[in-house]
Amino acid sequence: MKPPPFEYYAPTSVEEALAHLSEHGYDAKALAGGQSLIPTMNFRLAQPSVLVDLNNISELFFIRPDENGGLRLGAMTRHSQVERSSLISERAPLIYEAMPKIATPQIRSRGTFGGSIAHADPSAELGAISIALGGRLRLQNQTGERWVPANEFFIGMFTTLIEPDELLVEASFPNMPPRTGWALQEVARRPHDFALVGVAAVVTLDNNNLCKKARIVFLSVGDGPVEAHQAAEALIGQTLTPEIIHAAAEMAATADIDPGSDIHASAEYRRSLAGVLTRRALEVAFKRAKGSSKFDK
Amino acid sequence: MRHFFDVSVTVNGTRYERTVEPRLLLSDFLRHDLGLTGTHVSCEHGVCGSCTILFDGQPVRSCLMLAVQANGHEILTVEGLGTSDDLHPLQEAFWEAHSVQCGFCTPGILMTLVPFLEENPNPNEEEIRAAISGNLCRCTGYQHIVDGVKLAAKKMSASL
Amino acid sequence: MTKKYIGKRIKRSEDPRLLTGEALFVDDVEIPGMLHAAFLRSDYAHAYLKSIDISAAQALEGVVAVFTTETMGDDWQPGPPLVSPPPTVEDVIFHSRTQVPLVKDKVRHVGEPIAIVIAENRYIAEDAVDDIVVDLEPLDVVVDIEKAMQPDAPLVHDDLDSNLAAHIKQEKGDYAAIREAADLIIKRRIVIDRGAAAAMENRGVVAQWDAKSQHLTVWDTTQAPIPIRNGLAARLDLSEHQVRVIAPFIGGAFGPKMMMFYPEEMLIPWVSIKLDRPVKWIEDRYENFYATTQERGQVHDAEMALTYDGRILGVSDVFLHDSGAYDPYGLTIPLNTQCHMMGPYDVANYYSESKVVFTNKIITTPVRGAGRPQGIFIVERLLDLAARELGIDPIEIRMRNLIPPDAFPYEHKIIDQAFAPLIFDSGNYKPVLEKAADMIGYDQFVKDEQPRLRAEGRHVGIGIVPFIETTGVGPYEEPG
Amino acid sequence: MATGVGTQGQGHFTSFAQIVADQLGVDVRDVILVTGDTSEFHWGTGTFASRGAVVAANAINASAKRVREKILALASKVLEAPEDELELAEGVIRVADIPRISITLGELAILANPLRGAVEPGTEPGLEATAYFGPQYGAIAFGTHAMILDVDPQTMMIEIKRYVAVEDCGTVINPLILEGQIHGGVSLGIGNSYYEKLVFDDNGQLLNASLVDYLIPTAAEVPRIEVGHEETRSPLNPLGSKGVGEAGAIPVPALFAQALENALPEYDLEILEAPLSPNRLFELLREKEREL
Repeated sequence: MKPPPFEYYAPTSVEEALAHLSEHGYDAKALAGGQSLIPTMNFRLAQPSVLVDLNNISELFFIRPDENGGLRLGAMTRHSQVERSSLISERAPLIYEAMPKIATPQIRSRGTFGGSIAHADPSAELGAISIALGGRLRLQNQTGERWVPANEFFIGMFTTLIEPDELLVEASFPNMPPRTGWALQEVARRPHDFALVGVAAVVTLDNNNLCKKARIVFLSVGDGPVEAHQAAEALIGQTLTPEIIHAAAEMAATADIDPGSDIHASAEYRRSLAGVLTRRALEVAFKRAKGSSKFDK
Repeated sequence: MRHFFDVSVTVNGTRYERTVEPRLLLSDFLRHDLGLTGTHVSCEHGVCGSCTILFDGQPVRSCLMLAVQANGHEILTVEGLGTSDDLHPLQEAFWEAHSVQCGFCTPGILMTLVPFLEENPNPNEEEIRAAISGNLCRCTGYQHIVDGVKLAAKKMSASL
Repeated sequence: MTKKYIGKRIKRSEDPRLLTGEALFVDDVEIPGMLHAAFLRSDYAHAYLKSIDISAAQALEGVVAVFTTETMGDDWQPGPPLVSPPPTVEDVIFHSRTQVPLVKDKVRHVGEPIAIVIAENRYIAEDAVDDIVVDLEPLDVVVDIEKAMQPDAPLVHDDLDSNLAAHIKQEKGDYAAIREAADLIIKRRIVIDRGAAAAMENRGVVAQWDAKSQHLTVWDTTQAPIPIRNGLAARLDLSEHQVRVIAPFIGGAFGPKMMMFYPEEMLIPWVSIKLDRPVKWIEDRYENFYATTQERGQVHDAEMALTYDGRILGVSDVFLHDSGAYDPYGLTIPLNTQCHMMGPYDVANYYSESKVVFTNKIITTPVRGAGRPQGIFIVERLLDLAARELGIDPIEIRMRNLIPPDAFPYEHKIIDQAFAPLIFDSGNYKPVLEKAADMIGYDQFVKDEQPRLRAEGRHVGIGIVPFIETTGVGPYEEPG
Repeated sequence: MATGVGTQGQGHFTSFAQIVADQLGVDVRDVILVTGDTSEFHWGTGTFASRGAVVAANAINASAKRVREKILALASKVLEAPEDELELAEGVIRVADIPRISITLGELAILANPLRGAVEPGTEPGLEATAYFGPQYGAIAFGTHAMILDVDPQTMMIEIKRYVAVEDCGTVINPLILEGQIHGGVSLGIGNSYYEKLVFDDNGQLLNASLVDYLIPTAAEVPRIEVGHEETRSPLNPLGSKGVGEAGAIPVPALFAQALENALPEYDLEILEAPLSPNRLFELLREKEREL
């Protein structure tokens, strides 16, 4: 289990990194934390001929507040920084809550926020959460940059909108409106395993406790993060009674997703879990939205 | 065609300069190029935790890093923690609590716990179990390891 | 003798070295000029080997040698059987088919080694493995042990009439007769699946041949250094004094490191002599899943005959045991299963029939438990179902059947894994069962806690299982 | 001390040393064991079937006893006192009633050196002995394990809340090491009950050949294990010991099945397989729901 040979570059700026990517195109792979790429190379399942190591690019490591009460994270920010950040716990508690569920402490020391998103593993929490929070992602190449909403970023299994000459450099998350609640529910065999099913839910209530906005995003039930649009729509304008929540959860599990089977869980079991977890996530999110004074103005 | 890189790295306080192929894993570099065989290798896909070292003070899987990435950085391995004549308090506690059976996973567990105990000097059982949940042990069932960590926490806070 | 130490909680003398990384494990052995090995392993479970082209691998910079069955010449021989069949039981069928160093004509499981590459380092050796071109003609595959026994199943070993590797019957009393007299028969099909030992340290071998002194030193992650030395000496045509086998600190074993000879265990010393260079092979985790032995796969048709008051009259069981592609370890596992299927109970009538089956899977040999968990699973499951049927408390039905303390030594009239009679030497079972029930707070849990938690919507359950372990088995013949 | 068995974490360096230290009256840390090196010992099979504490330990006990006999015989001559008046403790042989008449084991060992004319017909040089032990048949250990678990029938997730293991493996040499053996065995047993299954497809391909997909229990899954002891000596060997190496793993799948059925009485489940994954539990519960 030793990686095959490759050419190696360790640029110290984004500009330099983009030059290497542009030169080598599809032959090159950007090396972020390496916690998914290196094992894949050790198994020789991935054999990139060029590695562009981003770990020396200091401009990609940051967690910053933005002026609108939101957040900006540099793509190379390590999970271990995120999980210890008070700014994250304050402005993006859903991300904060998810961190201990992401792999193991040692992986989190090295793994990066942007790396996880760009890798686009359908079982990864951060992709689903980025969509649930309405995040945006900044992609850069030698000629310029573009901002992509997280819900448009993922296009398939391990596949995103990132072009071979592009780099994901930053993620940004908007301010969470008042009366917003959040939850992440997962079932995993062991705490740090990829979840059999996971779901992130974010709901916002109006002053009459009616649901104004809802977003429900699954992991591990498709080729990427899967948004439960119909279930979310069914909540709008409703009082979130147990019956309404239950119905929405059922809709999410039956109409919004089409999970697959693997050695750990059949499609039927995944569907069942999706229903249970959506219900639980919505209950928690609803309770938090009602009770949250923290974000009230 | 193989190309090579010069690497200068400080391990356990000693500076080493070597020339490496970029694909050389940090775990292999430590074990075979530097002869620091206390860091063990078991899965090489980042699950078992045997190869855990401290990289600039952070616990990392050395099998998921390239040696070339260590250039200019500081590493601590189990050899830098204590010697059999002068054990680190955590090693002492592991000895007393019978936290070791075959001892293969032990160095990785120790290196995971050193920064953990610095951050959480008085952890409870659940926190300890979460802290080592990225380290597989096939011999102990973990209980005596957890006991060792509790004992170490007690010893270390008493010595402050 | 004063008992100053025996029975005391003495901390371990070996720990300081293990805690500091000073202890020597096989992969820590470094010898100047040492070469490294990697294997080309089959991607197919069952296939004819048509041809191998090693030219590109040989041409790779840093590659020293590539060996195949063909290049091994007369040195290619199947491994010796580790344990022979029991001589004392009548009508035993046993077809000994032992593993081979490298595939000759036919691949029999995924991961079986086809070629060995020796290179400057493991990285290059793995590159060269990728450069070997091998032509395999896939065959129908035998995976499921029940299907393996069907008349039209493909054959793992073409020279046999079926995939039956072994067949052994053991009997005590007269189960068929007592079955007629029983108040209750519990009959079920019970399946136990395969698992891995997965010691944290994978296997490894380092061999150093010293041509001047005509002496071979081998560091091996083995549980059995002396038999390995003897076997190597025999195979390599050396005297036992010319071979030194060292099993240094071993990073967990749990059974599979007792298996011998693994192909690699024979090949690495052979290559070291051939090339007159030290050679190291360290199994990686991926290989560990494909090349290190596994255990537990069995399918049982089991039944228990009881009286209305829950007394076991007899146990009968016919089971298939998955041997994998070869059967070097003989009948050890199925014999252990047979010896544990009556548990700690006073069972007068017993019928057990075991069929060992070849499949296109990795070889099975004992993994911690070694057939025992299967036996206990059978008897305890049947007893639980009987208790439910009869409305008897799970502890009570067990108490009624335990071998009483005055019955020891208690002879079962069957043989154990060492072919010695299965005799329970001593025991006082009731206090142990009572202590366990007491420590877990059985009565209190069932009376108070469980109803309270159930009322809260929680689903909590309690279990209690007594068991025996046959240990310290007796005189063993050396293999080979 | 040299033995033919190998060692893989069972603590032989210590438990075997305890036996020798007691026989020879020396500090346990002064007893150095060599295992697994064929240049040090020539006969033996290996470490398996829980043989260490039974077969090897009794061979070691027997050889230490013979060395003790040699020590006392030679010391009796040197100290000019009958053997039954000698005491052996802390590495020194003393005449019981006259403690100042003594000799250290080291000094005595030098006197046993054949180069110094210590050898008389019928005696052997040195203070060493080799012994072998082969029991006629195996010793049968006994135990009972108990568990309480909590299952969520909506997600099929199971948590073991309490675990008790009571063992009777005859004479206990080192309870600390014994407990460690049980903990480790139970941990594997939990794997065999709920986590660890090698999955092969119809082509004989292993579908979970990595530690990502083959699930070994971590510290978060293995509960605290409360260990109790009873002691019924084995009559088959002088130490009275029985093995315990595999014990921990043996009852767990059966125990797990019983506790799980007990937790879900409304389903009237029959668990007839091990391991049982949550996916399989889901299927079993669905089947029962359809039946009901």
